[in-house]
Amino acid sequence: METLLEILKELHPEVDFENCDTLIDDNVLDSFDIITIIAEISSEYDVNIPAEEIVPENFNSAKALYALIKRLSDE
Amino acid sequence: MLFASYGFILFITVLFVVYYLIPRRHQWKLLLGASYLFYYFSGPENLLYIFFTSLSTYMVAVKIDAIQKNQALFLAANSGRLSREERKAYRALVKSQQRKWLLLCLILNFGVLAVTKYTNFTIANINSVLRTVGSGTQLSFWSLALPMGISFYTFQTMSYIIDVYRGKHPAESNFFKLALFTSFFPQLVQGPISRFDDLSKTLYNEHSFDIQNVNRGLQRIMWGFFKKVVLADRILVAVNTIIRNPDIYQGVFVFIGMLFYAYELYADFTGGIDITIGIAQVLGIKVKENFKRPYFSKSTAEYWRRWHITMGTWFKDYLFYPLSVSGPMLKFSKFSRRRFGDGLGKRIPVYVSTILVWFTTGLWHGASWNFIVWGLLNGTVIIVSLECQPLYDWFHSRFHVKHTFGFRLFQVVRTVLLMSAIRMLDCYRDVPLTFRMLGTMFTRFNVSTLTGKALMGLGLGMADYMVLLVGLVALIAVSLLQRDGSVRNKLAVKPAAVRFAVYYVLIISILVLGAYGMGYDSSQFIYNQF
Amino acid sequence: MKRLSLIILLSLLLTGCSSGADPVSGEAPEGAGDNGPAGYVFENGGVAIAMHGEVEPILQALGDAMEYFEAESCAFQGMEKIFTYSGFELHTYEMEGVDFVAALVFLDDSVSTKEGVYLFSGLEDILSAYGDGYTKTNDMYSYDLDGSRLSFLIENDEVTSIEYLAVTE
Amino acid sequence: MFKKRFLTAVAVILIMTGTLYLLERLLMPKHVSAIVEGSLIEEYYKEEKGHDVIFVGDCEVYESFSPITLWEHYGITSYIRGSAQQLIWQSYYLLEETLKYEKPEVVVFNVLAMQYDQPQKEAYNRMALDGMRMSLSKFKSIRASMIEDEKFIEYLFPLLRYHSRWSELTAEDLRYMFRKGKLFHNGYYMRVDVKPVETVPRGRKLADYQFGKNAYYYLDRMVELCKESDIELVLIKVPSLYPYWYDEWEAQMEDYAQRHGLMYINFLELIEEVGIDFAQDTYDAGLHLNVTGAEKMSVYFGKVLQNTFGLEDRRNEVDLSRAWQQKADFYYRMKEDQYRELEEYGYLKSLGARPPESTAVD
Repeated sequence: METLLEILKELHPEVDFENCDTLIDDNVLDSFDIITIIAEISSEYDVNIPAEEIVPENFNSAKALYALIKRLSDE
Repeated sequence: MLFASYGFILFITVLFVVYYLIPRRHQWKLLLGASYLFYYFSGPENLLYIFFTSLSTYMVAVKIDAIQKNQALFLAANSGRLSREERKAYRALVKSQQRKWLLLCLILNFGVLAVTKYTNFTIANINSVLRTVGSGTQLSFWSLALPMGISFYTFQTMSYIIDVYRGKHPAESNFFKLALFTSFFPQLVQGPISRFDDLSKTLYNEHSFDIQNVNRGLQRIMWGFFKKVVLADRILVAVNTIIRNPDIYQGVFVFIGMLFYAYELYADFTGGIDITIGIAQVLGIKVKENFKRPYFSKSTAEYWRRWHITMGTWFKDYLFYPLSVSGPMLKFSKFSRRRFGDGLGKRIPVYVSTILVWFTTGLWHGASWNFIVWGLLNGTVIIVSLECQPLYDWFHSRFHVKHTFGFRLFQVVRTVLLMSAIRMLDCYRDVPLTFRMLGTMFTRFNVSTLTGKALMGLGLGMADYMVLLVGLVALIAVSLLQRDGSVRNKLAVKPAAVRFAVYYVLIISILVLGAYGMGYDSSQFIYNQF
Repeated sequence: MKRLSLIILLSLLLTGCSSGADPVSGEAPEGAGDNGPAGYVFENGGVAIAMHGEVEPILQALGDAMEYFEAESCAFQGMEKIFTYSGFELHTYEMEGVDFVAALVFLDDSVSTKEGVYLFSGLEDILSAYGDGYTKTNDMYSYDLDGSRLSFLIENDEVTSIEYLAVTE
Repeated sequence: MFKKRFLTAVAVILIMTGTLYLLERLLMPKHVSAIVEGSLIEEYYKEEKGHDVIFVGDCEVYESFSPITLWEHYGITSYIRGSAQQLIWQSYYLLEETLKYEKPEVVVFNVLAMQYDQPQKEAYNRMALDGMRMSLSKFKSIRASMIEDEKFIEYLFPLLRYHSRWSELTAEDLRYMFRKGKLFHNGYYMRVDVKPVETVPRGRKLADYQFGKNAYYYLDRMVELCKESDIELVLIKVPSLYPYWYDEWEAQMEDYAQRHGLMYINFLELIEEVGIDFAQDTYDAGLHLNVTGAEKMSVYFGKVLQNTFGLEDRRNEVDLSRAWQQKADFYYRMKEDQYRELEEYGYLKSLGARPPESTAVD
């Protein structure tokens, strides 16, 4: 979780990622950010997030995103 | 059949009446019949194409679904016996089976689109290459008509099949329902490009007559006709005069033509979408919005989140993301970061995807270099503005204007002008001419040539300009009102007399001021052939 | 809206704005860009007369007509004018108050087409000058080119009528 | 509550249709000055019916015969149902419609229209059709007349056609919204000005002189219709020098008349007998006759009609005489007015004629 938050913070230092759960709905993250995040996750966690998982539910909060990473690495 | 035709108005009138008279469980079947009838009017041979797309997509979706169900059954039956690795391997096997089917479906349908839309473009390019190398042989063009709306319905059904593959929703088991999703006539002409999980929520339901809903739908239809018939078709005359005579109209007139075309395109396209969504609303069906006051955007990226929204999200979900997160791309990303460092190296892969997506978007708009260059320019503008971000940050740290009205206005005007300038590629005959003409805006910008007489020479009279001015004020006023909620909601709480007056004024203006009938060029919706 | 010039009207007949772009960029369609006369053109004493061309400058160049006749069509739907010069007749039509060339009719064999066909030439002269891309109505051989039609009438193996005609469509 | 809603709905519909009706009246061309020819067809409905002779055809008929003269010389009542470049099917359907109102003894058709086998021009279609009352004949005529891009519904609701005139409206449109004065004399369009014939262009050679199938089809139907109704049909060609009337056309008409046992008169061959003087009797150098020409034609043709078909002299019918006296008064008043206008301006300004100097060759 810490690594993930670091990745996110690096992109948008001004956002409170611990508590925000409308990252997509409020246009905090745009498509470029999402791609960058996915690339980072790929190198940090060795988990590839497929395109079908790029839905608001998975990217609206850091928690959700972390849950996604866990689920994918379990499978 | 075009929206702005007597035949179409008769068609929807009859449909509306019959729709609410028949038993409700048959309503969606009526829509299917009406959609095929509508399509029949556009050319009977076109029915074959849309039927093929519906059938192939239906069958593949059912197949993919069946494989999915088998997998679930197998896994459940062998729940204790398989190790985690074995399960994983089994899943991968199933996925690859499904992928084969998906690819088949995509290749078949995009193949039809490619052949009908791009064959002659390809031949023309081969021919010009042949000419350049001095070969005497020339390939002859195919006489293949582009089926109406094929770009739209192909994209719509392909989003469906991909979503089934991704497990977003199950396959539709009733072929006729899928056929309706493919051919739903109001959006066949120019979108929006709907998603199955969204449209199916209301498309097949039983709808009882709801006067509120019907009223609002009709209001929206009329507003759409007003924009299209009174404004867009009127200003089109002046636009055409300018762009068809590039030898005469240069410099300041290119600028005028650019503004007029921006007006025309907005009124025509959003008007058409209003008609589409309005028709659906009368039928009790909810179609996704396609525009969100695009000319109020402060940047190109924002503009493309607000203009032709369903197309933008389609490219994002089904091309940009898959491309960006694909194995090769992630590998390239790692390579790039090693090579160019953490800053630029991180962005380069995203830019590569962006350019590819915009190339495709341009190609989708039309089989010509004009559109390809247009798409690439859009991508370039977006990338350049991202690369300039540090510059902006520096500027804003020095000057605290970011939140002033003046600065935001500047951003909006800049974005609209930039988008409109790039849009001129729609208009001029070829790419070099477009750039030459845009160039004259800087080299021969002579305001003194812009006399009243010259404006009258564009094919519009004083009265026409007055109508366009009043129309512009109305468009801006409605957009401003929309910022805090639907204009029709606000209208609904007004007294009946006010509501009637709005209807009255709209109907009379459309009938009297509309640029339709003999003596007017019957112009098609601009997006019709895309 | 009524003040459209002829050029614009004609160009309106082309495709709509969006599809106006030529499929292949970098290659101008034939004849686009230059405003030279299109179709079959008649030349007399250095004056080129193209169908649908504006009449005023042509008349200036040709000088006074030998004879002049005008026919107001019923209910003011435009004046047809006929100017007779040595060897040919020039017919005009009117649009938005401007006269344009409607037809040019040969009167005798003192004039010829640019490609060298005279009245009383033979059919073979026509075919060698214009090829076999004609349409034949009875004994009239007509060639169409870019809004103009050139017709020859053959009677007793001789050309007895040569006409240039402005075609609208 | 229900009653209130119902009443509101009725009121809304009434206001809407009422506005549309008013707009349509306002926006339709009035044809009371300049292009008055557009008003020819509609004047018929205001007339007392029961004419002995009905003329149908194009400008050549409404400029070549004066019903007033026919009445004054022979006591023949007649009406001209003609309009500018009226095509043969338009003439046929006008005749079909006319026969629902009355049954004349003789119908006269001018054959110049045989040259057109296909619809020609929207403006002429409108002048021929807009004035007709709604009827099956009108619908059939519309269907036969429409050129490409014309829409049937735009004839049913002319507002759809003329809506763009809103920016060109004049006081005239308001003044004549509901009522127009009489402009014609039983379908005769009077012109007193003179423009002598100087030259007449020779006819250009045609590839095909054969009249079209469609034109013959309607001529056959006209013959049929008259036969069924027991009406004598007379074919004529009035003595206009242009458009050129070809010998090949003449031969076809002579042959047709003979085969069907019809009377056919080509007045081009009778110019001297009728007494037409093309230095005096035409207002546009030989295309159309003026009032002196039309009166000469009427005197001559009335005699033919009387002798051939034994049309009665009805001048002794008191009511009829009184009615025709009024018509004659109107006729002579207009003649005087036109001569006065001619004196004053040198040309008939109110009828849209061009001043003589503007037509000269430079």
